Amino acid sequence: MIKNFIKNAGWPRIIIGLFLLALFITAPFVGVNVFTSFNNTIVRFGMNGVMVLAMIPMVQAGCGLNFGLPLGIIAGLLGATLSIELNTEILAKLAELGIRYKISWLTREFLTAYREPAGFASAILIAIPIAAVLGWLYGKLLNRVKGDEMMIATYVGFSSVSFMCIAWLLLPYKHPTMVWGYAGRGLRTTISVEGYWLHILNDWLSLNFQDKIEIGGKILDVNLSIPTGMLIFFAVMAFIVWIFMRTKTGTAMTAVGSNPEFARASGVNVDKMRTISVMMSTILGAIGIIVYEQSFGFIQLYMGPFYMALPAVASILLGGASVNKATILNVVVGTFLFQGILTMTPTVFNSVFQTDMSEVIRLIVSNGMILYALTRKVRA
Amino acid sequence: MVRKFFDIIANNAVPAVFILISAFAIPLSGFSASYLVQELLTRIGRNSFLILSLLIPIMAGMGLNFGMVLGAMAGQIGLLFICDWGIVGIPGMVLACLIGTPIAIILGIFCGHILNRAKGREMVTSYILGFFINGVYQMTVLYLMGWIIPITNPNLLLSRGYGVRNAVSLSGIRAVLDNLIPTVITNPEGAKQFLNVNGAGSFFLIQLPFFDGTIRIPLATFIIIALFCVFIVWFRKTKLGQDMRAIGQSQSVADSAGIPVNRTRIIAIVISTVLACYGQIIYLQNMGTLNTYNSHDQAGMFSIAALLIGGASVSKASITNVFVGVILFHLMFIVAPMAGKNLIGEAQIGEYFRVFVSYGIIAIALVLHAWKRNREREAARRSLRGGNGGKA
Amino acid sequence: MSANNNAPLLQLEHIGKEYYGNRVLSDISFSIEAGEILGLVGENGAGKSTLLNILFGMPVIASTGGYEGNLYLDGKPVHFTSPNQALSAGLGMVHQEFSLIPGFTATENILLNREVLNGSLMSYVFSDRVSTLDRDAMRHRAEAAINTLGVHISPDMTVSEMPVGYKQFIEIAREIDRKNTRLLFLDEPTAVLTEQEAEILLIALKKLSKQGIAIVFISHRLSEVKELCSRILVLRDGTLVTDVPAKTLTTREMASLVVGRESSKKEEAVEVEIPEQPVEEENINETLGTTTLSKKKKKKKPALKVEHLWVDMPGETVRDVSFEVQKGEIFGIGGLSGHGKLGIPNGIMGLYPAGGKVKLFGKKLTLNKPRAALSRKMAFVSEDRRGVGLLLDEPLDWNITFTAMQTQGRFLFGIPYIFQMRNELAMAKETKKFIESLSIKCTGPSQKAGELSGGNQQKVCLAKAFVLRPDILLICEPTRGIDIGAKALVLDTLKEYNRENGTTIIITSSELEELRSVCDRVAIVDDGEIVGILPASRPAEEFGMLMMGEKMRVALEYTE
Amino acid sequence: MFVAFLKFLMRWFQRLIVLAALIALGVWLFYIGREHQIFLDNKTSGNFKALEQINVSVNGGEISELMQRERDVKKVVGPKFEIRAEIFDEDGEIVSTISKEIKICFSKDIMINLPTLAAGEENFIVPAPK
Repeated sequence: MIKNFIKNAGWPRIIIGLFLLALFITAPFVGVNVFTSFNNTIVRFGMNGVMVLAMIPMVQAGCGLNFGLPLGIIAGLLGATLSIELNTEILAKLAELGIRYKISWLTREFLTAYREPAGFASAILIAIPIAAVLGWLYGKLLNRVKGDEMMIATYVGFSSVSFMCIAWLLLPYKHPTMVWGYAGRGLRTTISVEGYWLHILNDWLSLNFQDKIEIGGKILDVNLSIPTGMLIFFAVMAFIVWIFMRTKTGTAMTAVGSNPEFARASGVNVDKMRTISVMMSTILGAIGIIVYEQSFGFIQLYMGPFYMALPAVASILLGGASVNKATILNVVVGTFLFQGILTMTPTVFNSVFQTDMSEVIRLIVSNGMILYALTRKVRA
Repeated sequence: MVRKFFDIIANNAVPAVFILISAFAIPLSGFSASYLVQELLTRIGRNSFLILSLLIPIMAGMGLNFGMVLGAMAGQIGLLFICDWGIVGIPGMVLACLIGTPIAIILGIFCGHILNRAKGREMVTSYILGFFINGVYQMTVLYLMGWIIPITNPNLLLSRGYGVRNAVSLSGIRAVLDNLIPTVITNPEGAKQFLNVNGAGSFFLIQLPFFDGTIRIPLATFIIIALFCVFIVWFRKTKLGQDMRAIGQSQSVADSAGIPVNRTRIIAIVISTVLACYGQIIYLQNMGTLNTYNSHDQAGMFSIAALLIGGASVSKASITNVFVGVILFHLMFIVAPMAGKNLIGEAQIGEYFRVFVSYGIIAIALVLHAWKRNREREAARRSLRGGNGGKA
Repeated sequence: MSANNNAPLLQLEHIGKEYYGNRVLSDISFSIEAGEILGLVGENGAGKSTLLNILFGMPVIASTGGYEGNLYLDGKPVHFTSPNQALSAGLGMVHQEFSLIPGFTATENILLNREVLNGSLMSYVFSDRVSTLDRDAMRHRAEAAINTLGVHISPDMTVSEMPVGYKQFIEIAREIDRKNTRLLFLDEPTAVLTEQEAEILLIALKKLSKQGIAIVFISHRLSEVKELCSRILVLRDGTLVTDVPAKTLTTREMASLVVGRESSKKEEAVEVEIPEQPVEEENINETLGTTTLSKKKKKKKPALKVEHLWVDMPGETVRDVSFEVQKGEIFGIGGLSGHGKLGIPNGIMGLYPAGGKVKLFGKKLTLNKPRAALSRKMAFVSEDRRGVGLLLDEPLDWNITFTAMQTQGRFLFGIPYIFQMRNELAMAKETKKFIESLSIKCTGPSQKAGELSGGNQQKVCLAKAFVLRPDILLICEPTRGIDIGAKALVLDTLKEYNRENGTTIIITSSELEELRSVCDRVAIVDDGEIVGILPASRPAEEFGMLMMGEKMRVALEYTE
Repeated sequence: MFVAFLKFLMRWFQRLIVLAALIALGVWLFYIGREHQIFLDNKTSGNFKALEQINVSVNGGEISELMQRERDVKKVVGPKFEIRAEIFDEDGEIVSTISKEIKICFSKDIMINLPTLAAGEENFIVPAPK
């Protein structure tokens, strides 16, 4: 029974799970507010969940771990910045339409009331086609380099990020909150989304508790704010992925990942399936970064997306995925464990050792996890 | 015939493109020739050794050794110790190498074992391994040094009493190798000036009447690099080198011939790691400061990019590639920001451009390699057909 | 060197071997004298490779429980546990697949891992591996080895630039360069050679044997064996059936020995039954053709017509193949492995690059597209079960229904082309049906295919094909690697399926007896071409002759 | 068999020697390459009163002039160094000149009490200040 559980869960997961549990248990004794930490973990789970979800299609289609996630992130950043840039214009146009065609509800008041959700939605809507095009090209490329996808994905990600560094400087953005004040052009390194769609998902239907409870003679502030909206959004995205993997195309994709020769002999166009998976992954990456930004509060440009693939890759592997098999459960478990460690280690270690080892622990855990997955014997 | 021509172009496309870029960018940057030559010579001395350390794993068919950062880290640990002990000059450098070597060997063996478990995925694995060991390195340097590992020099330690500072001055060994045999090239006019300023010290003064400006040559470093090239040439001729070439071409054939494949691959990685350790020490003696937490990161990326720009591929690299690469890559590195500034009025663009080029070139090289390999695999399958198949 | 001059060079005594209860070799005894050339012939699967594995101490033998009997070298008992031991004891082996490094020169390949080294101080401190190579000495040794063979190949030539024949010589040169090599095993050395090259090789081998090197020559080309060897050993079904001087056998006798079934009365009784089958089946098919299948179909139009097909399948190249298969027929394709029989169905199904003309019920079939073949109601069971035939990591219902789902849109619900999800209930139901009817031993439709035994996996592959409700079923090696009980069941299933549904079946198999027992007609492929199509009722030795490269196209008359 | 073992032993023995040689090299490098700070202290120590003025140069380098209660620091590399000092009286006349070779060996920094040195006593080396 236990043996079976260990076999199913895998040693690394159990060790890290126990480590996280130990952190949660020690936390109250060293004066860390468990509730706040837990709340942070949940928030970060919601922030990163969709990006981890983006790993599924490519892993399932046998393209390996998407180290090229920054490409999707770039599409998301373009969507986000364009939505801010065009926000006022689009709304003005819509109001004009409302007046012209006498659509009673499409009024200025309505638009002001829904400015933020509309901005968020437009960011995603702009990002998706960009991600689709980039993903298509990226998929075509990966089809030509079968067997070396991961390394090439890494460097495609890196070079696209550094290419975009140049583009961010040159693209004709005008919006005053986004461009450098002194030059009047070139986007800033971080752009606040406050006033656009800050915390739009976090705050939607969020559950807030405020209380003081007494544990062991200590009064503890319980200040919880569960980002229900963001969790629902993640759940919806996960559900879409789940449904997709159950469609005819999704089934074919899984078969391609499981055994491309079998799929080919069954009349499936292997390259097409792989391209679709890469496009999906890129689109999910784009949506993922927008979700991340609305919670984080800033759009990070330039070298910001550089190392963003590694935590996502590590998360899904931590959740029990292998280089060629991944499920939604892997995403949920992995993201929770990974973000849990990320939130808990700095607070607990800070209290115990008076030093912040979280960065080092993150490096060792996440890369150790990826190494473990890469060196695991895969079916020949 | 046409195909052959096409192949020659294709095989040297990367260096050719860089020569073109440089041809445009050099005039745009407005740098003087002597400045460029001086910078280039410095950078050749600084970087060549690191890049050369990549050659041996390529020979053994293990691809670009992204794990060379492990060696760089070992070298940095050696440097930290000599800084703490206050060992300066050439003895300091040699001692740093001596300390770094066993660490590099251990890391190399570890890396080799990991890579043997991930055959066919060496590059991505060694790349992630670099990150992983970076974590361990940071833990060692940031928490253990000054706590468990005795480091006492307050100039090295953070104010909290343990952990090494972000920037460590290597004043004790700064440029000691470069200036061991001080050599200067100048014209007679410059020579006069130079002697006026520096006095008639023990300089090698090479006077070239047509030369404009005054440049210093890190002669001793060049001699070390030359010795290293001789080492590589010799190594290729040894049995071990021959075995590595055999493994690089076909592991299964080498194995059936009784060559210990896994062991040889580990040896290749160990040699590379140790050499990268020395390379990093040479690099840092030129720089004079050690960025404790990111010097090694850049060492790996820039070395690999430079090698690829020199026309090397994932499976084939020569000493010529190293030097062509180091010249072209650093030429671009020097001129790009200035050219960017003069062209668009934004130096930042040039900065980003060279970063983009470094990553882009690695991406392109990897793509070309995978593409070519897949095509060759296809061709090999077709050749198995034999006879007149396909014509009927 | 040898302690006992009277003892034979190598002697085998009662050698036997079982793999997992499956007997592959039993009671092999023979001996080889120095300088003797021995011919070893036998069908695929007769036990030749197992015998070689035992002799060379391959780890696979030890890991599967060792072997029975004793080996003697120079009269002293030996037991090799690694190939290197065998090599250092003086045994040499030239494999069928080249074991050469393409980018190396002839010299480097011949002396691979036996390079001549310059001594140096470094080698003393570290190991010999840091000594430099003595290229001149190496070149001389390579030249000497090549010259022994009587061919002219520059020792500096790169292997990748050599014609195939040269590579073979380099392989042999490598073995004879080993100073102590006294016994050389050659596995089908002439298979890749042109006739002239083969002749040169035979001369070279004779020369070698004069120098005292014993040779074991394994080949399917019986005439060569007869020409070269002094003695011939025939291996069949793991036993040594003949050990006689070469002169005493005709090639025809050899062929019949190889395929077995000497014209003994008992075996003929089996054969008698077979000729009756086609007649019966044809009658059944006639009725089926008119009643159940109401599609207008011109009589006499074959179900499958193949003209000048070539297929580029590695190791199974098809050069130029033409044949017709009648509707409702069970058609067999036999031949030795590596000669292209597997390439034919794989090529027709579009799995490997192919060309030529294939007509299905009179209509042209698009080649090189598996989907085209599948949508024309053809089904395929691959010989490579684990590689192509199955999704090992997925459950049985996926394996069985996937192809039907993708090509025929079954087991789905939703709106076609827009949104279709898989109908897991229907999948499980269909799968259960097949689990029952084929008695697949498993825990249920959700068990992973990789967890089943070989025989059950094969049944899953069959089920996958049956689900497609094919008009034509192409099956490769239906019984490879499965146990006897499952073998019979698989073959019976096929026959039954053919009888019940009138499906045209094309079976490709290395086991001639199997083909003869199931098929109406059997085509024999040799060197990428069909050398004859015979009714299954013809005596086995005729098939044997065809298979052994005796290209008697006389048999072609039977096809009409 | 025995010969092979002997060879094996021999090889490891030799490797040990090489290892020992490398360690010795390391120690030697440490010895010759170490940089030391030499504190020159012109302060009263015990019976020896601070000197009016003393000009000190280390290894023939720059001369530093030390008045009463002054202190200076010099850097030297290696296990020994040469110190040359000129001692002045109140009138600025050279009273005496001292030239001495001092060994530091493995210790890191040392301080030299110049009055003691000037008096020709032996115990002029005192621990370096923190």
